[in-house]
Amino acid sequence: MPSGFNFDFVVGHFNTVTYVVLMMIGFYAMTGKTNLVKKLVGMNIFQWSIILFVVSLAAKRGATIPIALGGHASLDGGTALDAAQYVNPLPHVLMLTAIVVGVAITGVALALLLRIYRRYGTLEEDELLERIRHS
Amino acid sequence: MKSLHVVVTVVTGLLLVLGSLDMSSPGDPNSPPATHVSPRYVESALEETAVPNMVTAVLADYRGFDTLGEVTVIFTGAVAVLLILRVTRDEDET
Amino acid sequence: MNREPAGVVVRTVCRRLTPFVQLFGLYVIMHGHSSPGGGFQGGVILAASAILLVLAEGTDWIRRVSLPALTVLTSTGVLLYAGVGGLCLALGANFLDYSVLPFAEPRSVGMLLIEIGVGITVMAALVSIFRDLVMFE
Amino acid sequence: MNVQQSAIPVLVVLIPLVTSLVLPVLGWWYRPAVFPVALAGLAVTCGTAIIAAYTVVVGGPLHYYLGGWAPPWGIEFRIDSLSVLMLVLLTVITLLIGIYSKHSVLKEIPSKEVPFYTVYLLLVTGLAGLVSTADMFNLYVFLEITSLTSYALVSLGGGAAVVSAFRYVILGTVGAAFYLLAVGYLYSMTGTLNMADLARILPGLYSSTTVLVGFAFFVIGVSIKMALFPMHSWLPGAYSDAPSAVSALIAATTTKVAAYVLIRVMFFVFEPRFSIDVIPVTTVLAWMGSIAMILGSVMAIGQHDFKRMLAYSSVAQIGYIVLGVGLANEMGFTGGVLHIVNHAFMKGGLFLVAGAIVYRTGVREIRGFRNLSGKMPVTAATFTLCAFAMVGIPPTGGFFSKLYLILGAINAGQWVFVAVIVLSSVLALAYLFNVLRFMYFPRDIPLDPEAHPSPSDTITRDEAPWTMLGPMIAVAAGIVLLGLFNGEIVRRFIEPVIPVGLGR
Repeated sequence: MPSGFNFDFVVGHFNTVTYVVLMMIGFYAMTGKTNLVKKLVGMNIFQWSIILFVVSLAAKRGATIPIALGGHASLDGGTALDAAQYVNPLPHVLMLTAIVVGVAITGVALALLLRIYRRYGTLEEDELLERIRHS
Repeated sequence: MKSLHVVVTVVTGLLLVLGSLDMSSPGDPNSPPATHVSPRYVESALEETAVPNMVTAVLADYRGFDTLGEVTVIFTGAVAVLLILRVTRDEDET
Repeated sequence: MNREPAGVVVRTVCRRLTPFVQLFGLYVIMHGHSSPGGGFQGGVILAASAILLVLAEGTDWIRRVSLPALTVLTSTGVLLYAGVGGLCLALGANFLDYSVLPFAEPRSVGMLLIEIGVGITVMAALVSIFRDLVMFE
Repeated sequence: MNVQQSAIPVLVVLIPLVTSLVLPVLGWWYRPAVFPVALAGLAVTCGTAIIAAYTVVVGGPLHYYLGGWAPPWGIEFRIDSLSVLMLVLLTVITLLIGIYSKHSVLKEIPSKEVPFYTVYLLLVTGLAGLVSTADMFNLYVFLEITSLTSYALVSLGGGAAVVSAFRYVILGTVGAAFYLLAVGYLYSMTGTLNMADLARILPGLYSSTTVLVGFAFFVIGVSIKMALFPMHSWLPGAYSDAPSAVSALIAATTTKVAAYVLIRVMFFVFEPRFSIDVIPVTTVLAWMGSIAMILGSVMAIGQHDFKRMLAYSSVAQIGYIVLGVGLANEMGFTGGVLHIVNHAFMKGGLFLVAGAIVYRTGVREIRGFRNLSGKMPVTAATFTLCAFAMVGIPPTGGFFSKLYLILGAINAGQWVFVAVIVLSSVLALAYLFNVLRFMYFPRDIPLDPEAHPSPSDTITRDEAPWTMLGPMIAVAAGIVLLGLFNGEIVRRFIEPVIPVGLGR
C-alpha cells in the first residue's frame, strides 16, 4: 500500500472501496461456501457489485438525471444542452443490459438447483459429490 | 482450504483497489467517460432522435443492437429454463 | 408447487389492484421516451402483476396457460425488434437505422416499436419462467 | 445519415437469430417442420459466412455501422480475415453437429426437439456475434448468450449433468464478470467501448495501474472461459456429463471463441509490446500453456471413461493455443490460430465418435471398446484419423499447427517449449494409442473378468445411423483438408492479420 494510508484516498474513492468490499463478500461466498444456494447468492452479490461500480462512473457533481429538462421545449429554447448538466447516460444503458443478463443467469441457475434437489435431495456440495459417486 | 479462499479473496480485493488508484474521483465532470463519447449523446440526442430521455435514446437507437442482444438473452433464459425444467420425474431417474 | 387461493380479503384487493398495476406497466413501457422507464421496466411490472395474481388466486389458472403460447409470445417480441431492424435494412439503410422509416418522426416511432417489442418479450419470458417453476414438481 | 453498407456482416448474426425465433412458432403450429427449418437456418448461415470469407479475402476487412451510427458512438462490426476464419469454422462445425444431434441427443429427450434447436441456434447467434463485433460491451452480451446456451445444453445429459452444469454456471459467470470488470476499468480510463477507438487511446495510458489491472482481470476472465489450466475445473465435468453431441459442440466452439477473444483484445486492442515489455503477460501465458499441455495429457492418460479422457485432452490442447499466443512471434501466432481451427475439428470429431459408440452400444469405458473396429468400422476409422491429427502425424492438420508452434519456439530461442510440445505429443500418443489397441488389436489384451461385458464378441456390423456417420466423415475429411490446404489457410487468412510488433 502507498506510504501512510492517506485517508483522503478512501474518501475520494469511496465508490471503488465500497464495490470492492461487496465484491469480495460475493467472491468469498462463491468459492468458500459449500451450499449451492449460498454460492448462487454470492454470485449475485459479485455481479451486482460490478454493476454498482460501473454506474458510479456515470456520476457528475451537480448534474441531474439524463432527461432533457422541459422535454421538447428546451430544444426550441435555443439553449444547447450542456453535457456537464446531465449525468453520463452510457453506463446506465450498459448496466441495464448487465442487470438483465444477471436475471437470466440467476433464472437458469435456480432451475438447475431445482433439478439437483429433486434428484439428489441435497444442496450441500460434499453430500452431493458423495451421492453422485454412489449413483 | 478455507484460508486459501480468504487469501485469494483479499489479494483480488487489494488488486482491485490498487487498480483504482488513478481513476478520476467520483463525480468529476471532466473524467474520461464524461468527456469522450457521452457528451454527444447528451447534447444531440434530443435533436437527432426527438426523445428527451437520453438513456432510452442511447438504449434503443445509438446502441440499439446491444438491446437486441439483451432481449435475445432474456429469450434464451426463458427457453433454457424451459429446456431444463421440462423433465418428468421418471425421465430424470436415468 | 400448487397453491390454493388466498383469503377473500387478499383476493378481492388483488383483483381490484391488478388492472392498475398493469395499466402502470403499460404506461412505463409507452412513456420510456420522456420519463424514466421503457420496455424492460414496463415488462417486469406486467410480469409482477401476473405473479401477484397467482399469489392471490392460486396456481390453477396459470397451469391452464398453454406453454407454447408463452414461448411464442416471447419470440414475437424479439421478432418485432428484429423485424423493425430488418425493415430498415429493406428500406435501404443499415440494420436498425430508423431514419428511413416512413413516419414523420422516424427515430422516435422506431424506438417506440422497439420498446413495445422489449416489453412483450420481458413480460412473456418472466411469466414463462415463473410458470415453469410452478409446474415443476 | 443512412449509409448502406453491404449487409453480410450483420446477416451472419441475424439469420440464426431469426431462425431460432421462428422455431417456437413452428413447433406450436407444425411440429415436423422444426428440424428441417433449423438445418436450413444453419446451412444458410454457413453459406453467408463463406460469402463473407470470400469478400474479406478479396476485398479486405468489412465494416458495418449498426443503426447507421459511426463508431465510437454506435456499435461497429468489423470482420477481418481472423474473424472470418473463425466464422467459417464455427458455422461449418455447428452445421455438422446440428445434423448429428438429431439422433444422438433427441433419442433420449424426444419431447424437447423445439427448445433444443431453439437454444442450439441461439448458441450459433452468440458465437457469430462474438466473432464479428468490434465493441467491447457488445462482445460481453454475445459472450453471455453463448454461455447461457452452453449451460442449458450441458444440463441435458442425464444424472450428474445438472451438477456439472451448475458448476459451469458459477465459474462461467465469474469469468464473464471479470471480463465486464475489465471493460469497466478500461472505460473509466478511456471513456470509449469501441475497439479501434480504444486501440488509439490506450498506448498513451500503458503506464496507468488501472489499465494494467483491467487487462490482468481481462486475461483471468478469458482464461476461465478458455479453461486454461489452473482455471479448468468446470471442463471435465461439463464435457463428460453432457450428451456427446453437446460435448462436441462446446469443445469445438466455446473454448475456441474465448481464445479468439484473448487474441483479439491482447494483440489488436492492446499493442503486442504492451503484453511483451510493459508486463510479461506473454511469458506467463507461455508457461501456463506448457503446464496445461503436460498436466492435461498426464491426467488424460489416467482416465477410464472415454469422454473424461477427451475432456482432459482438451485442457492440454488449449495449452497449445495459449503457448502459441505466449511465444509472441509470427510463427507462434500462426501456430496458435491454426491450432484453434485444427483442434475444433479434431476434438469435435472425437466427441462425435464417443457419441456414436454410446448411441449404439451404450459403452463409456475404454475397456469396453474391444474389437470395435469390426463392429463399427467407420466410427473406428474416424477415431483413428482424429487420433493421428491429435498426435500430429503429417497428412492431417494437427501436424502443421504443431510444426508452426515448434518453429515459433525455436525462433524465440525457447528450446524448453519445443521439448514440452514433443513430450505432450508423446503423451497424447500414449492415451490415444491405448484406445486404438482396444479397438483394433483386442486379442493380445488379457480379458480382465470384471470388465464390462464386451458388446462385440460376435463381430456383427452395427454402425451408427447415417445422420451420425455423415457428419463424422465430413469432420474427418475436414481434418485431412485442413492438412492439405494449411498453406492456403495461413497465407489467405492468418498472414494478413499477423499483428505488427510481434517478434520475427
